[in-house]
Amino acid sequence: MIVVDLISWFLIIFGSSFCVIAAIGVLRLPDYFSRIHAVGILDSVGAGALILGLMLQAGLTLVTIKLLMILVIIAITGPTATYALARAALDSGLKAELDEEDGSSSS
Amino acid sequence: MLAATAVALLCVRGLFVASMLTGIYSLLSTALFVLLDAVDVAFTEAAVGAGITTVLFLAMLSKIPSRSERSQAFNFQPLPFLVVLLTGGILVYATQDMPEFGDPKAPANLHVAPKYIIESEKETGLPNMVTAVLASYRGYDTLGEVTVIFTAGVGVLLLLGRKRRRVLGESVEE
Amino acid sequence: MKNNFIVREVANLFIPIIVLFGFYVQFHGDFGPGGGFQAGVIVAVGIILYALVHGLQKTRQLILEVYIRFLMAFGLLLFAATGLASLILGGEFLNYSVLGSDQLTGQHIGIILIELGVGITVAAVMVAIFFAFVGRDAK
Amino acid sequence: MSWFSHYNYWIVIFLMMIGLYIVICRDNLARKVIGLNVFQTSVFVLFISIGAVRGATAPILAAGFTEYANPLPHVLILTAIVVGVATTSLALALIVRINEAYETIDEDQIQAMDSDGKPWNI
Amino acid sequence: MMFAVATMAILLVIGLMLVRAFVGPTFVDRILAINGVGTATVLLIALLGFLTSRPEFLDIALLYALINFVGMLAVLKFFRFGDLSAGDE
Repeated sequence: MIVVDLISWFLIIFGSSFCVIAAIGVLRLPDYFSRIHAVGILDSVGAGALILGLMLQAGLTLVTIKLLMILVIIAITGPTATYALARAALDSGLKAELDEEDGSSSS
Repeated sequence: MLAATAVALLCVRGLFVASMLTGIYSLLSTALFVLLDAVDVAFTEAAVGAGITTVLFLAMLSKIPSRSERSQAFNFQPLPFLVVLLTGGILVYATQDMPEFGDPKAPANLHVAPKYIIESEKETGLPNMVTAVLASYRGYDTLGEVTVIFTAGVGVLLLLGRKRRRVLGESVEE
Repeated sequence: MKNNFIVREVANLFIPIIVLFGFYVQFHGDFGPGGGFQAGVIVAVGIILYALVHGLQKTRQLILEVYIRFLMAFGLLLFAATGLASLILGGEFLNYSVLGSDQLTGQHIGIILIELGVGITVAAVMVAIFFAFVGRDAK
Repeated sequence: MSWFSHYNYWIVIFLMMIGLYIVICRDNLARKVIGLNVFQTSVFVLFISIGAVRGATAPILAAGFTEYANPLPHVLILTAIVVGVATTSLALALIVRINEAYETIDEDQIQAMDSDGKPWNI
Repeated sequence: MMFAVATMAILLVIGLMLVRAFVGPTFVDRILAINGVGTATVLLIALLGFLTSRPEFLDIALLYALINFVGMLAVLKFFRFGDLSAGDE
């Protein structure tokens, strides 16, 4: 049991540290299209590792099933939302409605 | 953090951005309600604040022309600020008589709440006290609330449901 | 979303999940968090997602507005009828203890009926409001 | 009883002041609705924080817990949120109609139009 | 104990994202940051459920994960078409 605890704690710390890294990335990266990558980290590694850690912590109950559902939902909606965002930005960027700093350095 | 969002809501310029920030605002209040053990309330706030309110605001914004938002910066008006500050000061003074935060002996927690907590399981057989109180003990209240919602829906349908007709160049309704 | 394949498919995947989750909240509300208000809002959000992705025209053909208006009143009337039934069966208005054979079953039946009424009304009103807003021809 | 033990009320009052200020100062009617929402949320927080009990848990019966938060404010706020969204939608519907009638949603311009003696064409 | 550390980290994430949402130079920046805040709040609610040792309340996080997506799609549709009633054809 102590091994499972250790793994879950490691996963929780790992996931939350990746979340912090993603947030710093969103804050610091220079333009929009690179910020999308930072949010990708938050959606995939951060949320994934954190929820896996919580699943190990919860044991095999209904809680685990719900956590699994949350994980699946985040894993599907996150990339979809990011894709739609990038698409919207690209479309409006092509119409030159965006700021100059976007699109100039990324494309 | 909630307060910071509210300040930003005050200062932000475009209506579109403001309506998105209301989404964040309700989201943070959801987290706050979870922290304060109000699970059902957090549930409602999550469903309503993120989904319905944002969508309705956007639908409203798509019906009004964007030029009607004068691109005014945040202009500081001293007299209303003074009034608001005065009100806040009086209220802060008044809180000195209020019970402490989380005090189990507060008057609000002594009157009928222990009865609900102890007896709702026995009398209704439901583990969720909020549902028990909502549907059984305070059924009249809930009936009234549902009536209010129904009335609001009818009102919106009356206001917006008809197709607009134009008579002699003027927009004439009903 | 116009000609946006991925978003449309993912939304098609999620609409039944959202509505199913709404029904789960509706009927599980006695034991966990949730109840009629939340369930109604969630079901309405599912329908709104359909309208967002497939357009209002298609949604209106799918869900006729006559039904929505009927359901708006039906939920409220179900609520009131539950109260009246307990009144007729010898209790007070909205005292469900007389609905079942003993007090607990009576309360349970009454609470389920009332939550159902609340849920139907809230969902119908939210969908009706959304249709009224979006269907209004823009200026 | 320390000086800091009322901080929940201070947060509520701060939010309420912001909401009130938005309602008073902003001319845009949609802004006013947002301000009303902020005000509303402050009232929600006030009720919930009154009902919170230190060391208690959420009011759903479970094994091993004896202290529960006060369920009554939760019920009141639960209904208040849904009623709040219904009234908000009503206010937004009114804004749409005002915009159709006056071509603006700015309060000053609407009042200027009314005082001009121009007939209402609603 | 670990839950507390992780909760603090998620709160920090939400704070940083909010800064980006407030200063974001373009609309899409703000929408991106708001999406991030939504995901972080799902995690925060799940963690809070564990922190108060009542992990049954994951329903809220589940609901939020679903609703956040709908709100995001609505915002994006408004951003691209300026109208929510646009059809599919």
